Amino acid sequence: MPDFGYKISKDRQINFDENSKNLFAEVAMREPSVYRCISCGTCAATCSAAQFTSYSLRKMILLLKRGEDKEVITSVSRCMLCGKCQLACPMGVNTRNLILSIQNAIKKLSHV
Amino acid sequence: MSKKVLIIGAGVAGLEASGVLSKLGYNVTIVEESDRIGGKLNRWSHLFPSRRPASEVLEHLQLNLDPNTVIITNSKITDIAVKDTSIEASLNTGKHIDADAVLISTGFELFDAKKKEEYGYQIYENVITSADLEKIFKEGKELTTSKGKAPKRIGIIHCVGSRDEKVGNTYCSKVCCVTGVKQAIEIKEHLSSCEVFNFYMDLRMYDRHFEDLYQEAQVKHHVQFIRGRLSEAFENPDGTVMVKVEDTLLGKPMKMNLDLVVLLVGMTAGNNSLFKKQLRLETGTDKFLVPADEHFKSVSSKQKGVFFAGACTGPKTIENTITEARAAALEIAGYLKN
Amino acid sequence: MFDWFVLPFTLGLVFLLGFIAWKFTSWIKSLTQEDQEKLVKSLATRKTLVSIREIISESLLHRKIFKTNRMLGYMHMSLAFGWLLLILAGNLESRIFNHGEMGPPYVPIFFRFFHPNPEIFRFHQEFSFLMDLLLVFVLSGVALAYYKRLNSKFLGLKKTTKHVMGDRIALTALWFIFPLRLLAESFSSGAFGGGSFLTSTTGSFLNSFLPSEILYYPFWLAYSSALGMFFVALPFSRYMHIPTETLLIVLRNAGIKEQKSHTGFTDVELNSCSRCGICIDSCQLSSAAAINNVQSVYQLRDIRYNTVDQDRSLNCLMCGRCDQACPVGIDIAAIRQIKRNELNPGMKEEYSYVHPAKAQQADVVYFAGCMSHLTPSIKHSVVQSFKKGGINFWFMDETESICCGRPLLLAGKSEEAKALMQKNKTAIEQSHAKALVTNCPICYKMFKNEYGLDIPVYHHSQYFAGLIENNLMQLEKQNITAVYHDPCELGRGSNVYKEPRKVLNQALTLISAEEEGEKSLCCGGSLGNTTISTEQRNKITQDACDTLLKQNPDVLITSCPLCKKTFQKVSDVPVYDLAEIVNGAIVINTKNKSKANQNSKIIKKELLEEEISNQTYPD
Amino acid sequence: MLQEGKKALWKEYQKEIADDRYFYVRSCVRQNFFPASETTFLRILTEELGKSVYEHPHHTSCSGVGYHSDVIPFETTMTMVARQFALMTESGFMNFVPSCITSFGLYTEVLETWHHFPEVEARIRETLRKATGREFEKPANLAHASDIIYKLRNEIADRAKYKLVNHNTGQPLRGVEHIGCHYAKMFPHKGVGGAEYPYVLVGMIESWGGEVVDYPERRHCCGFGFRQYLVKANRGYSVASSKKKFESMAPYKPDFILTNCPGCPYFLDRWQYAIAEMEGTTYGEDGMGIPVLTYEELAGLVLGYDPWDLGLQVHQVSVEPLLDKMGIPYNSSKKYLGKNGKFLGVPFKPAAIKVC
Repeated sequence: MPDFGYKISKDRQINFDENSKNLFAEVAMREPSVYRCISCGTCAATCSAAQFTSYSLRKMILLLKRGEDKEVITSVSRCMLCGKCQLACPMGVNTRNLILSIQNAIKKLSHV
Repeated sequence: MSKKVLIIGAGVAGLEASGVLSKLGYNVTIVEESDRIGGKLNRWSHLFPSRRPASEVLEHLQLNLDPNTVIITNSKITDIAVKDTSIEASLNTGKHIDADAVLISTGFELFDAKKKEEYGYQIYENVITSADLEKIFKEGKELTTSKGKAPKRIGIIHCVGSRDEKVGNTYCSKVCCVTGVKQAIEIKEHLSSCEVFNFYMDLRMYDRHFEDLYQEAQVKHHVQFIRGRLSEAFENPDGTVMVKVEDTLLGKPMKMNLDLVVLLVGMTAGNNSLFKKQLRLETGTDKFLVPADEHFKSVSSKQKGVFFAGACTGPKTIENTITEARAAALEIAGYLKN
Repeated sequence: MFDWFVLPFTLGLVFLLGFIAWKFTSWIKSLTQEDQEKLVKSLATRKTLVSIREIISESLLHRKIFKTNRMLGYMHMSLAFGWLLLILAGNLESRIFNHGEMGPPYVPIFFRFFHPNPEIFRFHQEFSFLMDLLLVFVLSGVALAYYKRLNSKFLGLKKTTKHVMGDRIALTALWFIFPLRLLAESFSSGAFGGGSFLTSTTGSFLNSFLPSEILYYPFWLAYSSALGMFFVALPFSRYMHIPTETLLIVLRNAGIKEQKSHTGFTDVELNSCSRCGICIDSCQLSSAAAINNVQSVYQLRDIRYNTVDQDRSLNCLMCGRCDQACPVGIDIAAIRQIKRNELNPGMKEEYSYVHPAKAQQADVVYFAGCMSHLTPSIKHSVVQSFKKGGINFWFMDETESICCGRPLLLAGKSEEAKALMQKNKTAIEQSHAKALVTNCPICYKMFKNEYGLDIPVYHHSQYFAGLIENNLMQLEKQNITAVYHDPCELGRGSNVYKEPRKVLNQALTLISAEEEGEKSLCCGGSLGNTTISTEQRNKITQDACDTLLKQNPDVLITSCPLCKKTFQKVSDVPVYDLAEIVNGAIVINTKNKSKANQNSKIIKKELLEEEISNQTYPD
Repeated sequence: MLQEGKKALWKEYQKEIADDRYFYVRSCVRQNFFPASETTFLRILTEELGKSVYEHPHHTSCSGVGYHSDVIPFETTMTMVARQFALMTESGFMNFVPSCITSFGLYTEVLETWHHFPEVEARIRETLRKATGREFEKPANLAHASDIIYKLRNEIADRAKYKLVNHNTGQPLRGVEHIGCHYAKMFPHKGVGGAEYPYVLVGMIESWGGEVVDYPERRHCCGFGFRQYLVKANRGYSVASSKKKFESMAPYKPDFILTNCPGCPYFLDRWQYAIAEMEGTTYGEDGMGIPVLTYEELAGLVLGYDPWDLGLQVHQVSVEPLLDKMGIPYNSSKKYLGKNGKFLGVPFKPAAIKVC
């Protein structure tokens, strides 16, 4: 291949139809309170891990809903399970079990 | 002899004000452009947030009408003038009406979704408006794609014709958000396996029970809310519609195919040119009529003897319209007593 | 002396004894090396006597169950102790009859079959009377057991345990054993005479309309079969607790405890559970949130039969109330924790982004913990109190909060917790502090038990109590009544009950709550439970709060940020942390008298009039 | 697709297009990219249809490329544009016809600016007068060269030797169109059919017997955007844009891509080679590409001009399969002969994409 000096840029677009939503379905079955999330971001704002990394539970929930699993898998392991998000969440999302459910669902669907 | 009030428009505001004015002892004449009373209420199936049948509200409004009320349908005001203490109006039928006060309750027009060309209304087979959807529900028809199949995925597009400089409407139409949530639930109740997506910019669940409805949509019906305004829609050769939005909460562009697209059309002002010209009433940049004072004379115009009620002065819910109609009736009564 | 009908009993007994021997051996074999040595060392010492005493008082007399409910205690005692006495007396009778010869084991059991009317030996009447009396004793227990099935509340149990198949078989057999013995002995008496007030009377009565000569044999056979069936089913049923509990007592008295993973001791504990169901009633998930299938009895049963459900393991507040209530004294929390560790999904955690806090040299390290950052008035009060007390401290997690690791541990992620612990430990050691103080019981338990720090770890209540005791801090008593809520992790979890009360008694008037100390309720906010829904949590909180506020105190006080935040949701009276009370009531700082005096007067006045809203730390 | 609705919309976007006496201004780059396209435009208009077209020798770049790359200020650009208008006025023409889409967009933008801000126009007139001594009239009609071919499409159809029909099967050929962004996206009413459903190229294909496939990414940029390709590091983005379009159109198996902009056909043509080299993907039949044509080239083919006179040999993607379908004869041995009959040499044959 000739050296063009550049590569085809990767498409950032979420291809909703092609993305599988199985992981989200598995997670939602384990922790239905995920449906209550209104993406307010309180969880990420109080999160200790989010002080140091791009970790955001709000974002993870959305990524799961869109089937962008890869980002979730790399990010979910940063949680310290401390539970601040659970105290802060205004909608009563059971956040700690949600995170454990994501981990368990990932394991079950052997994404790891 | 009791005094006469002319009401222009037999929608929710006109009918409610008429009922109250009759009770207060005034002679009421209502002029209505279309062939029936009730206005847009005739087009809705169920009302948010309680999901009460629209027909029930209309029935209630009709029951409150005084039998002596004169209702002139299929007629348009062609000329109107304030003469000292009276108002004279002529109709396109050649009829003349004298009154001591006039209530403008002409309501609103639905935004013409064709103006939002990139959404393909009346070009793409599977793009309909929220009003079309109401019609389907009202007539009890089955919700299908253009090919007669049950849609598997429906997108509801918020803010069509609202908050959009490109179509000349920069204001919020207030009622579409909750309508979108209500219709999403109704769709899910008809077609439980259908995925429903609401594409919104902001969810303005400002009134009582609206937030409950939104939570019900999410928790009970698993309706998905995607924050991002539809930028472009394309029709695939199989008739499905590919939509492109940015998922603004993820900061990523996204595309998906929808079997059916519902455009939540907003409210636009009716044609107020006659009132502007002959009654010298003002309209705002949003083209809705401007009351004499936003706080204390919200149902009065700057013109003596001319009053407002309902969506002619801006987008309103039916509840607010009814409250305003009653306020206007009392304001008129106060005016006519002096 | 032999008859074919004794076979079911004899074979069952042989099977049972063999099974127990095999099980006990294998459990002891799978103890850790260290524990095995402990066991050997403890044999034939004073500990053995302690064990024997305990076996008598618990396994036979069921002292603890008696304490819970007399009827229930009597039922257990009559069955266990009565049966033993029956066996002992039967043996004695048989031995005397046979002039000291014991004979095969079935002989004393079926003595009345072989010798329905043994008038030939001394004391036969006394023995007949004694045996009948003991049978009445046992039968009264059986009758209570029947009734318990119909109406468990009568025996003080709100909920009764659901059974597995082994249980049903064994239970059915057990229910039939003594009535069948009664009938068999009565028919024998009816046919051949003999017996005492019970069997003789019943025998004559039955004989009046039934052919005793024909019926006595089938009933002896049935009696033997019921016994045999019970013995065979026992190892697979909850009745395995009868032999296992004795082993448990011996092991426990040898100083053996649960480890971080499953050992032979765990098996002994699992098999010692009689599934009495007392833990169900102590569980707030059951009493307040109507969750009735996750309690410890079910968790232990699931582990024993290897049918563990992940959600069930995680659906527990880890409050320790059931540990406290368990009459067998099983270390339930530890067993649950072992199971959680096993269920850990095992995703590799990524904590490289976490860096140890930059250590500052100080006498005391103060660690507020994650939850305190959501209840800033607590950390503010601790900081202010320290300042007023002239304490040289370093606020370790003032800006960057790194979790102590306990929530991870509770979720079964012990390895992951270690990664975080190491980072905190490094910072603590670098500060060269002489003590660590935290206001969070969750962190406290973690630092104290898991970190292995060289310096003492104090909960702030302990630290303040120490300051007061040493006259380094003085509080002024205010005209307020308060109820103190013992946080689970501090009370049952760390056995700290006195110090908070000592401190609070200086500052206000404590009134006692309905459930306090070891019996204290969980606030419902527990990090130990991950699966419970918010609504269910709220029910527990509401229920606990209602109980605490029954005496209408002015304020509710706790010493855990999580409890405070949880109770605040529902409480009608203000909820304070102990630190807030201390900060508001400090009168004299012996090192810095005049300044502190001025401060305290202002603070104490304002304490109840307004919530402490200042969330920053003015120097 | 509801054709009625589309037609109703097209009706709202009709523009006036002059029918004769055109002042034609060339594109900076087209003569290099597609060397015969502009010549063919002149040939069709003058030889075939007898129109009067004038080209001024002093015409320069409109400076749109500099304007859109942020290197030339708008004031300067407007003065440059004013000078082109002055050349037109001096030549006695009123109908301004740029060949380049960016020029067309720019002229439109300048005229609109002057329409709304007459003081700007006055200032530019003054600047131009001071700098060059020239005066100008604004064009009576501004139309892109593709508008002219669109207007004359039926006359071309009347003279057509070949149709956009597969001569073996009789089935219409399937074309996809790509409109240059600057044609109507900025000023929808200045483009035939508007911005969302432009009709200018669709009209040509339909008139000449073909069928248009509306593919999902029709509106997406080809990737030529000045900021994208001028900086080498950004070209990955440029090629990604083209790729998005190819992937969207390929399932509909188009016989050709029709364009009306200098950059679009260039990138859509050349990137097919680059993508094949980088990822091994080709989008046409049998490992070939999808032929890309300018509207002049397509008109020339329909009118029966020799493919090599239309400059089709300099395309990266071979056009022979399309010629075969249309039944147009061609002499392969003459493919690489210059206008003067001299052999130009055979270009390097890539391995990743099949060429004839």
